[in-house]
Amino acid sequence: MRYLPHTPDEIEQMLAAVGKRQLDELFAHIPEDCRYRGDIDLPDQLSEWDLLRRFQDLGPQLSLASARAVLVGGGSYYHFVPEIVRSLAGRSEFVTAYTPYQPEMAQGTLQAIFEYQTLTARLLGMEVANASIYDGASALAEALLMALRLARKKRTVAVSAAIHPHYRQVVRTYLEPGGFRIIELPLDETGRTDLTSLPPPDELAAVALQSPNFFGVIEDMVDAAPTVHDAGALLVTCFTEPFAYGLLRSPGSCGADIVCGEGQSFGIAPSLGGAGLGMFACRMEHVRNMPGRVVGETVDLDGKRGFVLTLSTREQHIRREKATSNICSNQGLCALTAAVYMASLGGTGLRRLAKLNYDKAAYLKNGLLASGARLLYRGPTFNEFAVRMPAGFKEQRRRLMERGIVAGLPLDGFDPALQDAYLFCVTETVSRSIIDELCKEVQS
Amino acid sequence: MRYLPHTPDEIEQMLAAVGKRQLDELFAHIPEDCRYRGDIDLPDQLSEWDLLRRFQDLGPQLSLASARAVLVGGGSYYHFVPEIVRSLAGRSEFVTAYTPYQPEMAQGTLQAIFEYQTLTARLLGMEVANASIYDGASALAEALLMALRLARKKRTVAVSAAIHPHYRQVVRTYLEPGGFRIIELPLDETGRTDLTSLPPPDELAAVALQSPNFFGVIEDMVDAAPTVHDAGALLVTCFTEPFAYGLLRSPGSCGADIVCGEGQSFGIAPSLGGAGLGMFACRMEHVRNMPGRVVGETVDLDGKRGFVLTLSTREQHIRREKATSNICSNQGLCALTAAVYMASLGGTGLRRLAKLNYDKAAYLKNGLLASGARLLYRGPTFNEFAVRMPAGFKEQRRRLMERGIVAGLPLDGFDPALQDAYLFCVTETVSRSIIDELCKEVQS
Amino acid sequence: LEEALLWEKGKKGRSAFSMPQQDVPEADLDASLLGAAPDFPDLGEVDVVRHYTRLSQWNFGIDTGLYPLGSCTMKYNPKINERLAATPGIASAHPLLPELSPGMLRILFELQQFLAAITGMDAVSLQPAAGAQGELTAMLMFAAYFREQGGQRRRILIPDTAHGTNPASAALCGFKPVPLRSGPDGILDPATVAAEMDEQTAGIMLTNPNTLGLFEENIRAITDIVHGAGGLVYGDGANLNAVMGIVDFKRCGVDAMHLNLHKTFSTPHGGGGPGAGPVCVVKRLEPFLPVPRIVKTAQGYDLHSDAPASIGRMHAFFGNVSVLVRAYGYILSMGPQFLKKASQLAVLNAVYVREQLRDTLELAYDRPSLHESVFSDKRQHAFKVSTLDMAKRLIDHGYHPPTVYFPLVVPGAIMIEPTETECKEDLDRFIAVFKEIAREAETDGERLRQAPTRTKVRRLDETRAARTPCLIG
Amino acid sequence: LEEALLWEKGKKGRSAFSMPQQDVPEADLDASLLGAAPDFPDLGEVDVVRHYTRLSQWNFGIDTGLYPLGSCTMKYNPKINERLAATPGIASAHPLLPELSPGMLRILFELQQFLAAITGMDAVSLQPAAGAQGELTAMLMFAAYFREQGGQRRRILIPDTAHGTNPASAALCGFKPVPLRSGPDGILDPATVAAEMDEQTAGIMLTNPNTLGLFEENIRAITDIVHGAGGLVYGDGANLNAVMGIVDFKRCGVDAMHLNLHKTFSTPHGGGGPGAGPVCVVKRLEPFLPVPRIVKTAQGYDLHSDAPASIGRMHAFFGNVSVLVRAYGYILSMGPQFLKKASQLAVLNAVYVREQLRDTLELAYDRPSLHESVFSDKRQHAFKVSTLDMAKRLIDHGYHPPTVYFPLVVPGAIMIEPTETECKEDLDRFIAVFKEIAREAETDGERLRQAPTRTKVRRLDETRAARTPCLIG
Repeated sequence: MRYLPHTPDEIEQMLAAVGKRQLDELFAHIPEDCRYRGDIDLPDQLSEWDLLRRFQDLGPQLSLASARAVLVGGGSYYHFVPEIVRSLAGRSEFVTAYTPYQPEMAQGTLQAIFEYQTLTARLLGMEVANASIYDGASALAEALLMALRLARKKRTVAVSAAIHPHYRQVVRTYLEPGGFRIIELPLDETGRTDLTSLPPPDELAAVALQSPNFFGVIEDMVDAAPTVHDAGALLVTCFTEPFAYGLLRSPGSCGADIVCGEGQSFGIAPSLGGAGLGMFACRMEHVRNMPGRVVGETVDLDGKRGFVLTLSTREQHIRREKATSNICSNQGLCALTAAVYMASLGGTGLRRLAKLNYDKAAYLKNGLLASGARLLYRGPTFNEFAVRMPAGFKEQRRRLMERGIVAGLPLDGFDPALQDAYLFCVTETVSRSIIDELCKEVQS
Repeated sequence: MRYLPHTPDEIEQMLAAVGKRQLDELFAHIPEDCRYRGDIDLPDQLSEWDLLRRFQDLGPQLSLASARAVLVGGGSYYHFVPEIVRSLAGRSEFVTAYTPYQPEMAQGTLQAIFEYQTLTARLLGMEVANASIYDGASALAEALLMALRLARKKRTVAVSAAIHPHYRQVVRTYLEPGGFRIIELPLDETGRTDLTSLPPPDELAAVALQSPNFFGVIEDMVDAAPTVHDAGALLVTCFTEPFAYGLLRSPGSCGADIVCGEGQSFGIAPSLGGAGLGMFACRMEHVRNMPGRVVGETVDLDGKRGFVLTLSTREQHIRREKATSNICSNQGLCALTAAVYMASLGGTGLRRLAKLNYDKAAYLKNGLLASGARLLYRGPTFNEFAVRMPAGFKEQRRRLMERGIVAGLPLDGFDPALQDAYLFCVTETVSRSIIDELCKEVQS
Repeated sequence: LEEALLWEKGKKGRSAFSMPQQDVPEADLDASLLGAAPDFPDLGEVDVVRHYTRLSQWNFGIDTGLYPLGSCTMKYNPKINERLAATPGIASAHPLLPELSPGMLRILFELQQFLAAITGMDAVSLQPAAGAQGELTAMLMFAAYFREQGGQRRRILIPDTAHGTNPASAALCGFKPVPLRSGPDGILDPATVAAEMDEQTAGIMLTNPNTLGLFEENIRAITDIVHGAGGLVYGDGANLNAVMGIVDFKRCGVDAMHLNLHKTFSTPHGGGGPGAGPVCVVKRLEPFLPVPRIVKTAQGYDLHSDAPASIGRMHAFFGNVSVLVRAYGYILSMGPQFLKKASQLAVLNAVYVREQLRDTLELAYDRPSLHESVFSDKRQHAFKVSTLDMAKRLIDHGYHPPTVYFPLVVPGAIMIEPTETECKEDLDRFIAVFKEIAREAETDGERLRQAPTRTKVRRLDETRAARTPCLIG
Repeated sequence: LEEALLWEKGKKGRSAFSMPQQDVPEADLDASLLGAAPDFPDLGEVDVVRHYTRLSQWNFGIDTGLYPLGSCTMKYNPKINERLAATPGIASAHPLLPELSPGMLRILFELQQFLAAITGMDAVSLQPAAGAQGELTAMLMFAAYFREQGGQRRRILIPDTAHGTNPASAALCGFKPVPLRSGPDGILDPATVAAEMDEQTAGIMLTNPNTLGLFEENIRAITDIVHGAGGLVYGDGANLNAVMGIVDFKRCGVDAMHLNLHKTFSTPHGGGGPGAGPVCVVKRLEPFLPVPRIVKTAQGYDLHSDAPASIGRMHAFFGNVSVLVRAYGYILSMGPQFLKKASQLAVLNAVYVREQLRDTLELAYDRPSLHESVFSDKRQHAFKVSTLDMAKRLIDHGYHPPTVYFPLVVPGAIMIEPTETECKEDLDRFIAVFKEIAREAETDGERLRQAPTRTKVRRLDETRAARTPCLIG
């Protein structure tokens, strides 16, 4: 076996050196009634070539690879990824390193993550960002737990009904055993969250909004922040499409206290929704309550700049059950990938590409409205929007699918009331001709 | 343009620093009548994404990618390439380096090539190998030129008719302007070269054989060497399939003086026949007449082992027109790839894999003979052999092609007398079930 | 050589991105929504390539050399699995369109089966994105189980040899961790468990093999005690690499356990992640597993969310699928035979190193150990040389240091886990170097205290980093 | 850190290769044919990965930093082209089954057209595998042309500023090189050509821009002289990167020229190859181009070998196709506009460096230069510091040295070609470092003579390597 370097001779020599005759003897102290009986019930070993073939045989089933355009987002987005992102983030020194516990041997990872934190904070308009956590959903759950820690005795959080349904489910999973109360805030007719009836200030720890929200609508965070703060709560905002902040006001500049979300759009393949990237940022005053790893700048014995994991007093091996959270890793390689991607775009590039997403989505939205679709909500949107489609669209969608165009995500799976409603997403990967083809089909 | 880092401001600053106002002024001294008129007639710039799409659109035309098995060799072979070969040889420090003129900055390339030379010499049973030259064909031409240099006044070489026809063409191209005489040696009924009527010793500089030859037949080099030497000539042997020497006696051990051939089989993609790898080895006494680069071991100021390009007195920048050849590069990355591949196999692995090639080819050969095919030559073969196929095979081959099996190479394109003759190649990539399917079709 | 920070480079207007054509008209946006362009540096493609190429050169990975971090299982990460994960059909699968990627569900379903077979457990969820989230998932299931049983239990037992995240994970689910001392032989005494286990106690979190590399030989007695009091047993599977095909966790009495695919199943650590921490449970806990579950149907594979007892969703989608795919590839490459062999050789390597170093370093517990062994710096105290000094000196010799100062039960701990992918020569060289360092400690301690000297930076001031945090540039 | 040679590692019986199943019966082989198994070391996958990973770390590439090797055009190699060349349909194309890969012939045909458009020439062959083979191809065509003309010519003129391989390539075709001295201004005087050109002379081999980075401004007069005597003009296109879209070589009077795709068209140099050296010719030389030629037909693309005047075949198949594909991708990425821009900026960068260093180093020829400039160490002689010392000292600063001691017409030459892909900051830093080195030369020459000190090895004994060659281990 090519991964196991031991020759039979060597095994014998090593066994002799440790005073054993057989490999089994190494396990002699394991009680009989704990033992595995028989062989593991697994398929036989495959050669590298048979393994490749097995994946190729799955190929025909893996049809999205050959789609001409996928106009679906909903938390996982198709964006162009420059080849340099793949090749740089794939360098084996990055890929095969462990958590940088020995900083002298890991300045590459550490500087890259420090840069990731900085770019993330700048993007979100926040003072500090962590080294990333699992995904957008757990980031939101951790953000609310953090807000509850900061608010000490308050035990209620209010969560917009327009936050991605899966994220709300994860929040419920994380918060329920602690006995916290979760209130769901309804939407107004524009598709924005209605903040007119928040619970009383002595109960409410935080209000969570998503912008652009699940229906693509951009929340009015400038208005929301004072309302939430007046209600004695922290404003937690999340996102599934970080590209939006290439164009829109950053949550930080609107007054958000904690900002988190999913960073998959930044150079990471959808891969059925994982591995993703939980981006997480907050204000400096709250940094010691922030969950997750963080990298800081320091100096070495000669006064030379260097980077280390820091603020680990928050972490598990020191405070154990009093830790800010149980997270003791980050999505390191995904964070690095996002950093390379952000660096490749630059500020100018990100703005242009975000605007192009916006323009293309607007073009489709106009086209669909002209073809008989109706907006589900009339609030402003970025690169996603929800519409009720005319009768017959189901069949049209099937036909488009046959031509390699995946035309929107049906929303009735999320809410039976949303029959005929579809969530469309248009990124830079969708050309005008595809959009025209789609609209023409709808008009037919 | 992402490859051009200059901003308009910087261009202005730099122009100012060199006393110009516009880029055009940098070319003011170029005479008008040498100037390019108008814009270059090329397609407009493509974005990274359009470029990818253009290659994908070529995809449907590039059908070999999806073949189930290609039973064709003839100088370009399909072998399994471990993923580590791709990923290691693809490391950008290897890929983007220049010729190692500054050895202190290129010990990686230099050690790898030194190791390549060593493995090559060991494989071929020779005393010394160079750092590689263009391909198998030009390697043979250079080998014959080298033999002519060594033989001084002799001006004739004899070349087996069973050497790859393209190689013989390249030899002709290289030797003709020098006025050298090329004699073609016929084959006997076993498919081996007939050496019974060589030209007189005072004319003959070298005899060139290929083994296994173009028809797959293994030459009897043990017998050939004394015959050639008795004729006062050097024995030059070449190959298109280096795998053969994992199993067969090496040319060096049979008495060859110069050995060369194509190393594509060692981890290099066919890519329509290039880039390939001209492997080249000789006896130490002739090393100063050997063409091409060579890396040697030496020591640094502290006596530490290191590697440099050496014997450059043979090269062009010193001897100019008296150089051993005009070659001043090697197929560096291909040689490195081959070295990684050989290292991955090891001696034990190469032997086993070569044997498997042999066994599979024998299995097909037996199957075809049982199905009505007749051998073109009855000499022993390695992983290729030529047969005359029964009537109707043309149509059977078409049907197999539709099922993704490319069944042999028609030989009538090389020689109209070889109507109905096909050259089959079976490597480890062809499974028994494919061979059975092929034979069944032929029997049908 | 130095490399500036990203924003110390670049020039406004450069770009490393190939901007697609503006093939649609520009659309207006309400000015009140418009933000300033992000304050990112603009870099050319060459800038970006060189920046990260240089950064990578300051990193040490498995591909660079021996990385004997105890409890981290730094084994070789096969390159072929990187290629499999990049398969277009896998990389492009959309999580809300699984019907367009049925092959993906098949991979996940089969991987669940594989992990169940390897551990001996009955059912598996792949959602947890890391070991710590796997622990959390299991603890959430314990809480849900007792909720359903009608009697919420508040205490949970955690030995001092457990992994560091165990208490935090338990606390998140409302459990109060009750620390248990391991015995003088480094393993847990059933009597200690019996003394604390009661009807208010949810159960125990056991790392087995534990973080001393020792098998908890009394596990059957312990799990009987816990089960006898109506409790549940959680097994931290971080050290599974020692016992594949050797220990059956269900037979041991474990009710739920998490695995670290990035340890045992060789997916790369990526400088801190992404990992994957699937949870395996016995039948009676299956109803509590996260949703959606992947089920096999007559037509193929489907998602199933109708599970009223489920703790709910742990991940926005299906977990770190790109990691799961690599583990799937690894398991298929190894097959049952070589997985077991891997465990045997991992233990052989660890025991070999232990025996070769036992005269050099103080062995914390002198009894049969498995995949790792724990030493201390006790013998070096006389020379004012600490574990940290020896660790840093290893760096100068081109080795990544072992895990140090963990587990906490061993003062100045040095925890060495070579894994099975290291060959004897390399271990012998490492052992020789460690012996040399120990000699150096006696004769030239200052040299160790100044180490490392061959790295880009010398020892870094971690106190300063924590006292006056500078977290963004 | 050291890394042993391959055969100093490993252990018989290890393997890094996944051996396919023996699914057919073993076949006998005549014992007289059977050889011993090759004496290769047996290594595991980890061994191989670490070996080459470490080796790679001792290499400097374009991705590592500035590589201003004059006459080598070390520009950035776009990563996307690596991916294009690895496209399965391209990598798996079989050279004897082109009918199964018609897309490949289309790529090659279009690339020929692109190269013709860029140079202004009429027809192209892509077969030559390197620049030197391109030269050889052109010289073979010259020989064939004169053979057909009925009068073989034996002499060929080669200026001292030509590339080093020119004389060897000519000699291989039976031509006797006649060296021409360039004028005091670094370019060729038409009178020098007229004095040597006659009816026995096949023509001239001209590198333009020449190896001093100067445009041969008298080229029209020179080519007229050569053509007037019935000769042909060969242009070495190694320096095309300076003049794309600026110079039309056919208008200059060039009859045949080769290009270096690995220079101008940015395919990676791979530590010495593979490169590609296509040949472009004017109409009247087209019949002599190598076969097979790729032709466009009504149905698509086809191969054409029926060309009686052709010199024959230069390559077993179609040349270094995997390199050609990358160049094709590069040209399409750049388009006409940015190819020209690349030349303009390449010249701007070179001229900028020249002007900033003119007070530091002795400029060999003070006249308008293009993509590279040549200095000498004349001013440093006083301090016993040579070109080599300064070059080696640059290494300590993380730069690859320029080309040194070439061209031969300039003693102690230092030939700097930054290329267009370097940005101003990086050039400024390089300039500052070079100035510092020049100061150091005055005050601390020994430091330069000891350089480099930060590399894996110090200066190597090249004499010993050549005197007692050790070429295999």
